[in-house]
Amino acid sequence: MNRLNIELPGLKLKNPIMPASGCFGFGREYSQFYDLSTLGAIMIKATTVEPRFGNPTPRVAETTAGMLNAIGLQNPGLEKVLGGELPWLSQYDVPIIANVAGSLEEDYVAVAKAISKAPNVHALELNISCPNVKTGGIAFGTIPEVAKQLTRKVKEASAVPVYVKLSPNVTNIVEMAKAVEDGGADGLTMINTLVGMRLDLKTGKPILANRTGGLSGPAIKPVAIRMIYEVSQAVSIPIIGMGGIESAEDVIEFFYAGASAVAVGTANFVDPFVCPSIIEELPVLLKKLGFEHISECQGRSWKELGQLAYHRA
Amino acid sequence: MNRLNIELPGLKLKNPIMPASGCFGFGREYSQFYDLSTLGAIMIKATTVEPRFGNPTPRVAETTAGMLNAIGLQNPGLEKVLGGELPWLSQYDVPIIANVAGSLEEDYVAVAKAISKAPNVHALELNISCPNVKTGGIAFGTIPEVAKQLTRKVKEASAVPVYVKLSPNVTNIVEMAKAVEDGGADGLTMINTLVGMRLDLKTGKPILANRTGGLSGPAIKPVAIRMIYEVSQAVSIPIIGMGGIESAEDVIEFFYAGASAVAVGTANFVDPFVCPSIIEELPVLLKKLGFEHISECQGRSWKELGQLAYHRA
Amino acid sequence: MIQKELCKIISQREIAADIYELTVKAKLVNEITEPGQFVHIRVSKRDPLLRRPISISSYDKKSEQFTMIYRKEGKGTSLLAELTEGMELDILGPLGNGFPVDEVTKGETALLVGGGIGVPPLYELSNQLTANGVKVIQVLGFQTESAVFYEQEFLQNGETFVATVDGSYGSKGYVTDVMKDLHFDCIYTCGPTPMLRAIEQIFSDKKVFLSLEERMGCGVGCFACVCKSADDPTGVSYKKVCSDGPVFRVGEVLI
Amino acid sequence: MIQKELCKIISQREIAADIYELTVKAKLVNEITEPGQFVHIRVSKRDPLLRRPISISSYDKKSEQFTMIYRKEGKGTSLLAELTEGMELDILGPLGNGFPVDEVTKGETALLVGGGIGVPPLYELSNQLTANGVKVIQVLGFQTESAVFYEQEFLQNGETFVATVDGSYGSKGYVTDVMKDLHFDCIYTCGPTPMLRAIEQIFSDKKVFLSLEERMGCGVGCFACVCKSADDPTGVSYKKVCSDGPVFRVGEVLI
Ligand SMILES: Cc1cc2nc3c(=O)[nH]c(=O)nc-3n(C[C@H](O)[C@H](O)[C@H](O)COP(=O)(O)OP(=O)(O)OC[C@H]3O[C@@H](n4cnc5c(N)ncnc54)[C@H](O)[C@@H]3O)c2cc1C
Ligand SMILES: Cc1cc2nc3c(=O)[nH]c(=O)nc-3n(C[C@H](O)[C@H](O)[C@H](O)COP(=O)(O)OP(=O)(O)OC[C@H]3O[C@@H](n4cnc5c(N)ncnc54)[C@H](O)[C@@H]3O)c2cc1C
Ligand SMILES: Cc1cc2nc3c(=O)[nH]c(=O)nc-3n(C[C@H](O)[C@H](O)[C@H](O)COP(=O)(O)O)c2cc1C
Ligand SMILES: Cc1cc2nc3c(=O)[nH]c(=O)nc-3n(C[C@H](O)[C@H](O)[C@H](O)COP(=O)(O)O)c2cc1C
Ligand code: FES
Ligand code: FES
Repeated sequence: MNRLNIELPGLKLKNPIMPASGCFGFGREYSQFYDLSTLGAIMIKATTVEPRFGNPTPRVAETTAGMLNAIGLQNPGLEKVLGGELPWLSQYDVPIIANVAGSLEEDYVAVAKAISKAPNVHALELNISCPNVKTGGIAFGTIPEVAKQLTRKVKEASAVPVYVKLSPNVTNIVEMAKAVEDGGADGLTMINTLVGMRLDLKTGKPILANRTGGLSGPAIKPVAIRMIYEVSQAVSIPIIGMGGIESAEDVIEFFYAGASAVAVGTANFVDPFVCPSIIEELPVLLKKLGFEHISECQGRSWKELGQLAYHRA
Repeated sequence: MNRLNIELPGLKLKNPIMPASGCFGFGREYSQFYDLSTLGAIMIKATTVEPRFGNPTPRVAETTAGMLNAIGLQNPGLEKVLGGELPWLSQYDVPIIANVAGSLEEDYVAVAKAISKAPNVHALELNISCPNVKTGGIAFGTIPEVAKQLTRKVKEASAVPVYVKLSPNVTNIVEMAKAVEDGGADGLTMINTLVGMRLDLKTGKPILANRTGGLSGPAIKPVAIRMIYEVSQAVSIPIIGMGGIESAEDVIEFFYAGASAVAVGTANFVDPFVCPSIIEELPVLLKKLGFEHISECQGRSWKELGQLAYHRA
Repeated sequence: MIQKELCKIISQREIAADIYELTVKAKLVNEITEPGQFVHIRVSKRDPLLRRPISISSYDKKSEQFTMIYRKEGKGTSLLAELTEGMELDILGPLGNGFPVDEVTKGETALLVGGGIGVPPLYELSNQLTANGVKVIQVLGFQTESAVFYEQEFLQNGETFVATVDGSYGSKGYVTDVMKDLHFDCIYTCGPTPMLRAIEQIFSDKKVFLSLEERMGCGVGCFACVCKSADDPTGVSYKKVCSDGPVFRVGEVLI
Repeated sequence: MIQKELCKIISQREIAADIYELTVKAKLVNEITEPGQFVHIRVSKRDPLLRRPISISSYDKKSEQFTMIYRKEGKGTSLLAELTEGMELDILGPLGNGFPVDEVTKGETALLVGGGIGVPPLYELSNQLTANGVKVIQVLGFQTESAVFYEQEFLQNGETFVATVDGSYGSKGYVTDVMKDLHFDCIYTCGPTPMLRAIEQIFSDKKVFLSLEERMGCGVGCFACVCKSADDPTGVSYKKVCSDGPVFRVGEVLI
């Protein structure tokens, strides 16, 4: 019995588990560990029109049950991603979700237009929420009207469905979600990192050269769950959930909250085998909990019995 | 040598360590463990005009390196606090910071007016950031103009300096801080809890009866540090910092970020002796780091050498 | 006075499926006033963050030792189960009130009703009542045979009925099924809330003391564990399970 | 191939003040290709969250063991220091490249320069060069006498100079003070960045291999640990310390 297959706009997934953008590069490193075709999908590192070096180092700092990063969207640029990374990935039977970033609307549009035509790119993830770049990002991710406008433009340019990645650093996440849904988003991915900082006990200065960074890992899971719970009730497009997922139990919790698939970020750094491990454990856990299929978990935290795909006795 | 004494508007503190509001009741329980006069100050549980029962239970849920609470401002009401709790506390040589809450502007004003006249109340903490009450709170804590207006009204009513407690659940914390500074706040306290949620693996439902709750503990420390770092550079009133403090090292990090005193919340639940322990360890750590006085740490993360109270060689 | 103490583990053993009996050396036993009080245990430096409430199942002031019985359940109790003799444990306690032993006197009969991990705190109570010359009858409910523990220990103090939900041991069904036919002057009970509610309903005319469970924060005063006073169901009166309880007289609080 | 393996601890001992030598049994030694590679250690289930990079200081494929030497520093290494023989450790490795042993040949002289916890990876290098018939001269810098370790071990392979910053042992000062008077064909060095920078400046005309440190995330590909290619200082070319390094030829990257 396949308890894990899921269909989402543009995506036919063997299972709903994928590495989160920026936590898996373009897959090459992790292909040393296991067959990438095991994965539901791969969210590749953000791509911008031009190559970017990103921020100075140190770029990571550990915090309690989490980590801060300020990579700054380092990537080889659109041309190399199209010419090198995506063709390399096409040897695997796994849909790619391409994370699209930029500073100006036209950058986003240019990347979206080109990258969405790559044969193995089945969807875009519009990154309007990177906390580590000084220009562009912030307004796109925090002002509903601006986010909506950008979504519309990218949607027009894209040959595949567009998922918009929401920032948790906002007063009203529901408002942002509705705005991008209005803008034509086919789905949402959430959450990106919370802005945080750590200071060095000896020098008093920030550990990250960029000073602030994005907080990820188990520490932020309760915030992610809350936001997905709120947003999934307010929109009618699916959500790919992320933020601190480490285990099959966590995956179920995200589905209960309202996610229809999930991505695993920081946990890859701790255990490079975390994604295949979860994919293996999930059916066992589902069975133990009495579910025939993972979709039965979706939205269980707020759905009335009648709305549920399946009722347990 | 006293390395810890600090003066803030309305407050002459033996040391800058105080229990955070809601994590220490009105001090009675903790007086079983140690002499409350050891503390720099006490931030008492939120007081409202009328007694409140608060939310249904369960009201707490644990998360990785943190906890969610949805107490819902349970308190015996202004009359009992004035007649019972504050007089009881007056046996201790410790200034009280009274946390003031409400649903309407006039509630806040009424509590502020009355409670600020109690002889041992040396300052107010205006709670515009409780995530666990459905009415009032939210707008006061997230719309700058509304927060400013409320601050002004409370400031007019209060016989002692007013510190405003900021919510981290906003897009732009600096804007909120500046607004309440404009409104006449004498200081800021930050951060209150992040809104979060946890779901039960078996039922799929939220563990908290209130569904969402406020996330506190070590998990949120990087967010607190970042916000204090940003706000302390933008305002000229002092900040009492909080969010995940457990140790003397954490206290120094908050001072580096820009805090001028700190409060300890969740850590009291883990170790009821945490405040006196920190007070004991802090001078030793300061000496080890080469500081004569804790004030020398303040703002070190962003101050130029010339701005620092003290330069190390 | 509540103490925070690093207590040395004297012994730990599994006495039924996932049920552990843990004995520690602790000066804080000298502060215990009644059977049914509990302690708050820090099982880890950081993960899990919060302490875990566990009842004192028996204690001995002479040897300064006390025993707890717990079910390995989630993260905290699983870590606890890994500890072995000689290790140290950070314990806060004793907390709360306990069962009022003086409510039954010599010659009277007390009915002690425990469900699952509600059974442990009744053991010290049973010992003390017996020592006071009170006749004890004990009804212990478990899920299934493998979960049954301490039957022999209770039997030494008096008649003991065991019920299992699946009927694999003792009588099949709930403790309330067994209780109906018994005669007694007072009930002391601890167990899952549905069981307590059933007992409250059926025996509301009797003298009943219930020990409650609620999710806790601090164990002393954070308002996490409150319940409503029964005489003010829509009002603001409350009791804290951790310090006013965990034991309440029937009708004192809403459960 | 990089392996993730639960490795049994063979021995752990403190060999200088806060300096520990840890030997584990690990199949992954069979994947080691050069001295100077490192491993990524998970010291705890949850706190700290991230792995810790530690160099392989020596290994033996026959017995499938390797040794690490580390300084007890912060949270991670403090937890590591608590482990004892027989316990298991989650290790990812071998990671990165190592020192190119073939860059000096029989009869030539290699200068190995280590600072503090930069000393360990040089030990296996010293052994392998010596086995190849290369003459090794070794300069080891430490803060103070109590921090000195492995002097005897290095002495067995060749001339060894020790310098301490406070002059409490060996010559007073920095390794660069000692290096000036020596003759050699190639430098291999590992230590604090200021030391590496000084060596790079003074010996820019020589063949020099530097082993760098950078804060790491994954240890394979998250872009946490990059440095700029020296030939493109304002551009986007980069090297990853974890996989392209940690060893670089002088002038290859900006340090
Ligand atoms: C006054 C009191 C006395 C108790 N005495 C005993 C005893 O003698 N033996 C025993 O086995 N159990 C007892 N319990 C229940 C015990 O506290 C929980 O089983 C335990 O906390 C579960 O922790 P965990 O980490 O294994 O589970 P998790 O599910 O991982 O715990 C997560 C969180 O929920 C809380 N929690 C989970 N279950 C309960 C519960 N039933 N009541 C209160 N909080 C809970 C935990 O404390 C923790 O904060 C008692 C509870 C209370 C309130
Ligand atoms: C390739 C490589 C090889 C190394 N080999 C050794 C060795 O053989 N022996 C040894 O003692 N040390 C070595 N180090 C340094 C060692 O990794 C750090 O001392 C250790 O991570 C400190 O962890 P902590 O938890 O004790 O300190 P904390 O300060 O608590 O660590 C906090 C965080 O900072 C990181 N960090 C702290 N110091 C360093 C550092 N110097 N370099 C990189 N990250 C750091 C930690 O990994 C962690 O993420 C090596 C570092 C690298 C990059
Ligand atoms: C090192 C690192 C790099 C990241 N880079 C990106 C990125 O390029 N684009 C993006 O949309 N999100 C990026 N993220 C955010 C993650 O995709 C994810 O949203 C976040 O880390 C929360 O998930 P986690 O807690 O499982 O890590 C990055 C996260 C980390 C830790
Ligand atoms: C159980 C609990 C109750 C709280 N009640 C209040 C309150 O009444 N008023 C208030 O301003 N903050 C309240 N807070 C927030 C704390 O004062 C503090 O801002 C927050 O917990 C972050 O600090 P910490 O991580 O050290 O706990 C409460 C926090 C907790 C955990
Ligand atoms: S647990 Fe905090 S008041 Fe009872
Ligand atoms: S540590 Fe992640 S790329 Fe090097």
